[in-house]
Amino acid sequence: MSKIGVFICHCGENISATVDVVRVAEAAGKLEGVEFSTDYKYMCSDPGQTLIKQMIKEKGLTGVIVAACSPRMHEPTFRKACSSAGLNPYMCEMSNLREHCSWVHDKSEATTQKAIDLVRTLVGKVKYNKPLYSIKVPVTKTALVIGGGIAGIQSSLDIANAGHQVVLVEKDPSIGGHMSQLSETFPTLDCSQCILTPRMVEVAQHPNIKLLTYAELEKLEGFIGNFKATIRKKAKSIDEDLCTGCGTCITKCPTKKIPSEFNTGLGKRTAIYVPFPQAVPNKPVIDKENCLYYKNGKCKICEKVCPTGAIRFDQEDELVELEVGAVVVATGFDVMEPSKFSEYGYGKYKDVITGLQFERLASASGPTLGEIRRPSDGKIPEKIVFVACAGSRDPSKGKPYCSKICCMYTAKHAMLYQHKVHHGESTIFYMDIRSAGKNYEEFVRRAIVEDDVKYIRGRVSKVYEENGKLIVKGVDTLLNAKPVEIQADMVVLATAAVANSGAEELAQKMHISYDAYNFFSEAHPKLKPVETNTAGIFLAGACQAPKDIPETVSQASGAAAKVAILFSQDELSREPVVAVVNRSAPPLYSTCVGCFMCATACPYQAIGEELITNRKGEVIKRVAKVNPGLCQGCGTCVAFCRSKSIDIDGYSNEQMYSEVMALLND
Amino acid sequence: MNEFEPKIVAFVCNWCTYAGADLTGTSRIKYAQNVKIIRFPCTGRIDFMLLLKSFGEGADGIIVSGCHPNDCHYTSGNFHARRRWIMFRGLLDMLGIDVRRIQYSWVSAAEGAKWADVVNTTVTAIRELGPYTDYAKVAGYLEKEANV
Amino acid sequence: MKELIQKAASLLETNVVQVVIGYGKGSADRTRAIFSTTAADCEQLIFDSRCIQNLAVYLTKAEIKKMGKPAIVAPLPVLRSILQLAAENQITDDSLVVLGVSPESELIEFESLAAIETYLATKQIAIEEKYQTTIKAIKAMPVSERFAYWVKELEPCFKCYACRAACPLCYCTRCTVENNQPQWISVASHSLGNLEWHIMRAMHLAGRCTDCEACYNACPMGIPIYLLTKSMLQDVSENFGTYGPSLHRDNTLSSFNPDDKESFIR
Amino acid sequence: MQTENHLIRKPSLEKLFNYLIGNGKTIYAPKAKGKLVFFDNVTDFGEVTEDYIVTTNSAKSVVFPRTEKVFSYKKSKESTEIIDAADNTYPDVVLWGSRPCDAAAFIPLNNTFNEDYPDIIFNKRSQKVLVLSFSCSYSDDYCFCTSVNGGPGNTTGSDILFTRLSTGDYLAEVITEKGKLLVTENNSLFEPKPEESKEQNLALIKAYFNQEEIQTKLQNLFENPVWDEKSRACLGCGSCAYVCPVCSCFDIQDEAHGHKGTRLRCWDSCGFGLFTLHTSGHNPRETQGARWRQRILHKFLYMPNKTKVAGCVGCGRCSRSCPADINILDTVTSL
Amino acid sequence: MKIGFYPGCSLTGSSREYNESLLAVAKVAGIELCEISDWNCCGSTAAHNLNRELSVSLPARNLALAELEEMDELVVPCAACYNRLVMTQHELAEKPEIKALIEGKLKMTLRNDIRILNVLQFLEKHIVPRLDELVKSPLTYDVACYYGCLLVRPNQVMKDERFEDPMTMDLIMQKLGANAIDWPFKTECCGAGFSVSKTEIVGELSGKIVRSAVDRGAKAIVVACPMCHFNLDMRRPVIESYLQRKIDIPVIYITQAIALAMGLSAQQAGTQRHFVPVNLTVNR
Repeated sequence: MSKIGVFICHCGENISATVDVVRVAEAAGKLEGVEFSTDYKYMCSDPGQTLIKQMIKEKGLTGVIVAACSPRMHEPTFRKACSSAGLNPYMCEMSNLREHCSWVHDKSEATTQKAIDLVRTLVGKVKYNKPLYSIKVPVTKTALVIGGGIAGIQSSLDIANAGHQVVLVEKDPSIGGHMSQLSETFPTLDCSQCILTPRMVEVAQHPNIKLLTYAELEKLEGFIGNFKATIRKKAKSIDEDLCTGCGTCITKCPTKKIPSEFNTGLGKRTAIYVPFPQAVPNKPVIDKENCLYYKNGKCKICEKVCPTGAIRFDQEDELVELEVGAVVVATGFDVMEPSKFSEYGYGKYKDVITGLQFERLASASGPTLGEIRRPSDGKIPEKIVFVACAGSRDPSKGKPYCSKICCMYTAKHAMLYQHKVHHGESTIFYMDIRSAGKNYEEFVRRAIVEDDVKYIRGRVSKVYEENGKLIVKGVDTLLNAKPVEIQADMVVLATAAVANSGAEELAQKMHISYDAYNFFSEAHPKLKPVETNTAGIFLAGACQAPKDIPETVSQASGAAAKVAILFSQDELSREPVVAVVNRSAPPLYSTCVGCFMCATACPYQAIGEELITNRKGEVIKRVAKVNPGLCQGCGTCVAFCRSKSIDIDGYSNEQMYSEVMALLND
Repeated sequence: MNEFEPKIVAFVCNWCTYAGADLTGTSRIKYAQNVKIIRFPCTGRIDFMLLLKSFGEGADGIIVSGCHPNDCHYTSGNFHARRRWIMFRGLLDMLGIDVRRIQYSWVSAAEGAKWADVVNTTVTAIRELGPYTDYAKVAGYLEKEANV
Repeated sequence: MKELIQKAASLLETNVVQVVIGYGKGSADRTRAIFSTTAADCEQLIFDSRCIQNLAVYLTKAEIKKMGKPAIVAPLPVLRSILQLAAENQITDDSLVVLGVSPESELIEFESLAAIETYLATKQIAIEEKYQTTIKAIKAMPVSERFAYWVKELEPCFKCYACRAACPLCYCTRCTVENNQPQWISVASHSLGNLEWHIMRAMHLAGRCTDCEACYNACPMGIPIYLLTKSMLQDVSENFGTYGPSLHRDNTLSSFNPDDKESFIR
Repeated sequence: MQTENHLIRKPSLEKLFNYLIGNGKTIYAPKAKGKLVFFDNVTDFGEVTEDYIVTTNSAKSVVFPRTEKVFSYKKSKESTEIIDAADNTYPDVVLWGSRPCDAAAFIPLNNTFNEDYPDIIFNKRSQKVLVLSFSCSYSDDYCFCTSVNGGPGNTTGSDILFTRLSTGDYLAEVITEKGKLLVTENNSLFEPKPEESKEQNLALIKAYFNQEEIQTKLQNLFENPVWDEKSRACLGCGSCAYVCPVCSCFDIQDEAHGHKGTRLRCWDSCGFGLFTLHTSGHNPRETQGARWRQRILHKFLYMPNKTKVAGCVGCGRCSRSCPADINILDTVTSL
Repeated sequence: MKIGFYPGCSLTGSSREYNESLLAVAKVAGIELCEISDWNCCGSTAAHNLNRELSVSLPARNLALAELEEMDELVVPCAACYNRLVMTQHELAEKPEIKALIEGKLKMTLRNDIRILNVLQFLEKHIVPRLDELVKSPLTYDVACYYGCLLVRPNQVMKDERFEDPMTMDLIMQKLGANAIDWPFKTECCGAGFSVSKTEIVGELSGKIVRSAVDRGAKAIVVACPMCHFNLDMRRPVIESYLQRKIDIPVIYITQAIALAMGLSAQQAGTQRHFVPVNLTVNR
């Protein structure tokens, strides 16, 4: 017979303001199997937890129900409290009186009655709870870091410096990411590449880091501590061991007019190429789509000129399987393709460019070697208009969210321009200036006051060309809201930061969740900002939401710390919520009849077979068997099993059945 | 006479809809009290027999809700569930068990408002359909069939 | 017929199999399952239109399995059941010899289970029009009336479980209905217990049933339970396309297609 | 009491039926559904069929329903309240159109339910049942009542036995006081006994064996290959037991709904594999052969040993209903 | 399928040529447009600023009439009428309480499922797919397609991806053989709201539109709204006085352009009714 203790929390007034907690406690006390019930102001507080522990000991409770907030919030707290009082933690459950009752209903009899119903329902379940013991699984102390931008670089270095192995996977031929494309960084205006490239080199040389560039995640299976990742190493058509990175092949390649991705199309590259001079690794790859040999079977000049004979035209993609214990996702972001805003003329007028393109124009390593020259004719623009929020904060055509970095980089762009073209004029159309951050507001002020950047509060409606000038039509909402027209030589759109185009697919491969904009979702917006809902997978950088560099680096180090914590243990305790095939029920030691449809239904290949033998060693039965290490506890097999031979601990047939019964019978 | 208050059981998955309903709470969006949630790890875990039992024990309506396709925490539990419900619904329909009384939905952890809407529209719909007397009569065999 | 008897006898004589499951003469004008263990026994084998019992049910019975490797006389419905049993890991190529009987009562020998699948590919399960009409008519009833119809149809059921016993695919050693922790389905044969039992039975056959009608033939009370499985069979083909037992296709309910279509989930 | 014989004309039968209905009786009578005939609750004489050898289901459910409420309960933390079902609300039942074998089955059934202690519910129901049987003019290959001390015109267990005469009218043998009361209440419908003899209007049913001989034989047949052989095709369902007019095994089930619930007794069958399964996993009747043996021994050895009356009335229902064509007569005669 | 037709006041008055050319094009294509009998004012301009209930009731009655006549689609050539009808349909669908109120007032019920098409949608659906066979004498000059404000707004209802820079007319004109120039004034305001009260504003706003079209080499401006046409064509003197220059670029309806391309006469296309003479033989 159960002796359940029911503890009703007021949650300050969060629950007690709409639910008559005293009556709920009274009603709970009358339920069969309930030994003790009470209400208390804050169950999660120290005295609240002490009360539970005390009652477990005093009343000999066999189960505990805390009716308070969502179990997603405090279930671990109360289970731990029970455990410390000697009660198996899985005998403790939480009834969600706050999120599912008091916060969604007004104060009324029906609300209190619902609270009583919810508690009774859970009493029905807890009667059938049984002690469970966490499952120990070994930890593979290698981390997989996906994405070699600043986030991935920082995470990799931190994990590697903690003494653990790292495999860093980057889809492009070089690590570096967006940060390597930037000219200077706000608010210090220090050169982006100057601070980044040493880190890139460190990655390449670190004994604990294995770098796989031009590679992508193909598949991720397994679970925390025991993932199996399959990486597709795209064919580089180069034998990396032989290649010395001398660059002869690049010089001789006849296909020279491919728009350079690194230079956002403002520069050109060859078919065999390194994306930029400081690339890591500094060894070329052949772009098969543009290579003459791959296109029409003739050329092979690079092969002829290569002094080490490193060209491999027959190289194929290679799939590498890795055992890893944790994954850091640092796949970064993309800028919105502004062609959706045809009224801004992007794509139509060469001199309408994105902010990222401007970075390349301003960069010393860029196509203009750092001189601001407009793409159409190479002239130095006398007047530039910057359009902030091009796609951000725009629910009708773009993204409803704020991209967070544009205010700052636009100020930086204008400032860089003013520094380089002293007689130039720069105008910024903006909605609000968001410069929250250390030294950020001062930076913007400097742009306005010292560099004479003109800020116009208003949006741009149209950009069009007339007589060789770009006419920017907009409105100045501060000056009696008059339409303004500015004749500019170049327009820079601060396009929204968006999730990568493959983000959704990648999330599905890893079974992590993502938001409406395809940014990956953190496990908790405040308290678990680097974790995902899948244990062992962490987030770093702008793949989670738009971020600037300092924030990205902090999160990357945070993710690395999480990995290091995970790797500090040899074994992990896993929630024992796993499926089990019965092995005692008659007839013949299990009711399983071995149809193995559970195995086809299992998303984790966690179901194998077991041969039951008699004393003579003869096989008398072939039944399903769940591997508790692989099972993730979804319970699909349980609902599928016709003979009810599989059950799942924590959500067993008896528990769920009893919950339904208790809910509907008062 | 008191207005009919439908009894509605919601079978929801832990990762999406339960979390979505938590968000409804944190967003303080109001909905009707008639729906009570039972938490499952995944829609794949929800046994059709539990739905049947609910009607047998006097439920007037049922909500079954989980992660959107492709968003399942366990990758495919909801796909299995969807097939199961397609078949189950067809069978119930054949048997004259009122399929309008079971509302299936996908509510993600981010769709707090949708959860409130699902609850409210279901409560309204069931209120319009009235108490499930057809099933209750069958379930109340003891009064009727004592002399088989 | 002679061919079948000879083949069966030779299989026993050469000890390829130890028992031949076939049809023999039964009470009055009925036929019944007979289990021949000697060549002489095989003389009693018959096959005609009265042989409607689905013999595949015996392939999973412990008492029959003990007799050794079987050969089984298999007209179309039995062949389908055999294939489904194979798909469910209950039998393998080595575990039996199939003596197929064509609709023209001719012996067909099968090299393997795969050969049965090839043969059956040309003999798709089709719901007869009269049943389609009945199902349509039932579905056209107002929902309350339809429910009342079924409650009345199922009322005579006294839960002898002959439907389950006669079904080759109900080979569980402990049925859900015999599980009392929890008691999923009332043991009692009152309206609710009957309804729940038949819903569960139909659901457990969803995507598996091969439409042999053994359940209906076995029912002493003559309840048209096949209408449920036939209706579900239609649902399977309408919703998921291909239907019928197969060795290489996963079972309907233990598999899925991310693009499965439905109209009722919001 | 001394049997009284009367003549009742065909149209008067309907009047008698309507009289019973008019007096609030619940009538169970043979009713056709498709090709099958069932005992069912009938309120209109037109629904009653005469075209049957025996019905598919037996008549035992009038005293031993397939689901019987024993009591219901309500409990709280402090107390449990039992509401006993064995009250006097059982209906006055008239079993109309039972065959002599059906009526005879009430004797062994009664023996079982009163063997060691009287079953209140069974007895209360029995007291309220009036059995109006009709003799058999036809039989089929499955009938063998004459082998088990019965016959097509046997009066055992009936209150009145009607035998159809060549004229289409009926001989009414009034066997019990209950029957006599009905005749008294409907005096006008009953005429003096007819000339025509009963026997010439009865079906001829061959006696295949002698029940007492079988009883003796079975004492030494516990270990015998015949059980496995004859039950090989058995599918392990319960249809034989459920259509049997004598089988009386039941299972006690509690149906709980929160703090309320009902205790039911439900039919069970020795044919089910799990019937004798122990919690330990051991099953004393492991095989279908052992189950079939139990069924035969129980009916033809254990019951007559204990109560002098066999557990089989030779109606042949089990054989007719068996989906695998296991024939009880076939087994018994092969011993 | 029955295609209904709601002309509205403009098409029976100031822009008869729009009406004529549309019907002529439909006739060539073998499409019957059934005018709603007893249609009433759409309530444009005045009603929705003054009386909300009236502004919904007026179009709702027209929709109800169309439903009574069992029309599946309803073609509304005037952009202002179209806007009112579509907005009403949207409002009725979103707000059941308003629908109930209006139904009560009108003593009519509404299924509210009729598909309302503006001229561009009508052309795209019924004419464009068949242009290849219907175009007999392709147009060979440069044109500027002017959309104005109402055809693409409000975006929440219209759901056009490119409401700031629409392309529908441009694509149709290209199919007719003409070259639709790239110009920035497609959706600029023509000043219709002040067409009567403050014509000098029309002079400035429409002037800039016309000037841009001419300066970019267009030989005609193509429109699909009677108000646009009214301002660009009839208000040409005011425009010219604002621009201080004589401008003779004609303004034609898209339906007229199609009619001409189909080989219909200027008479049939109604181009003789314009204030600015239409003389479109000049090649590019």
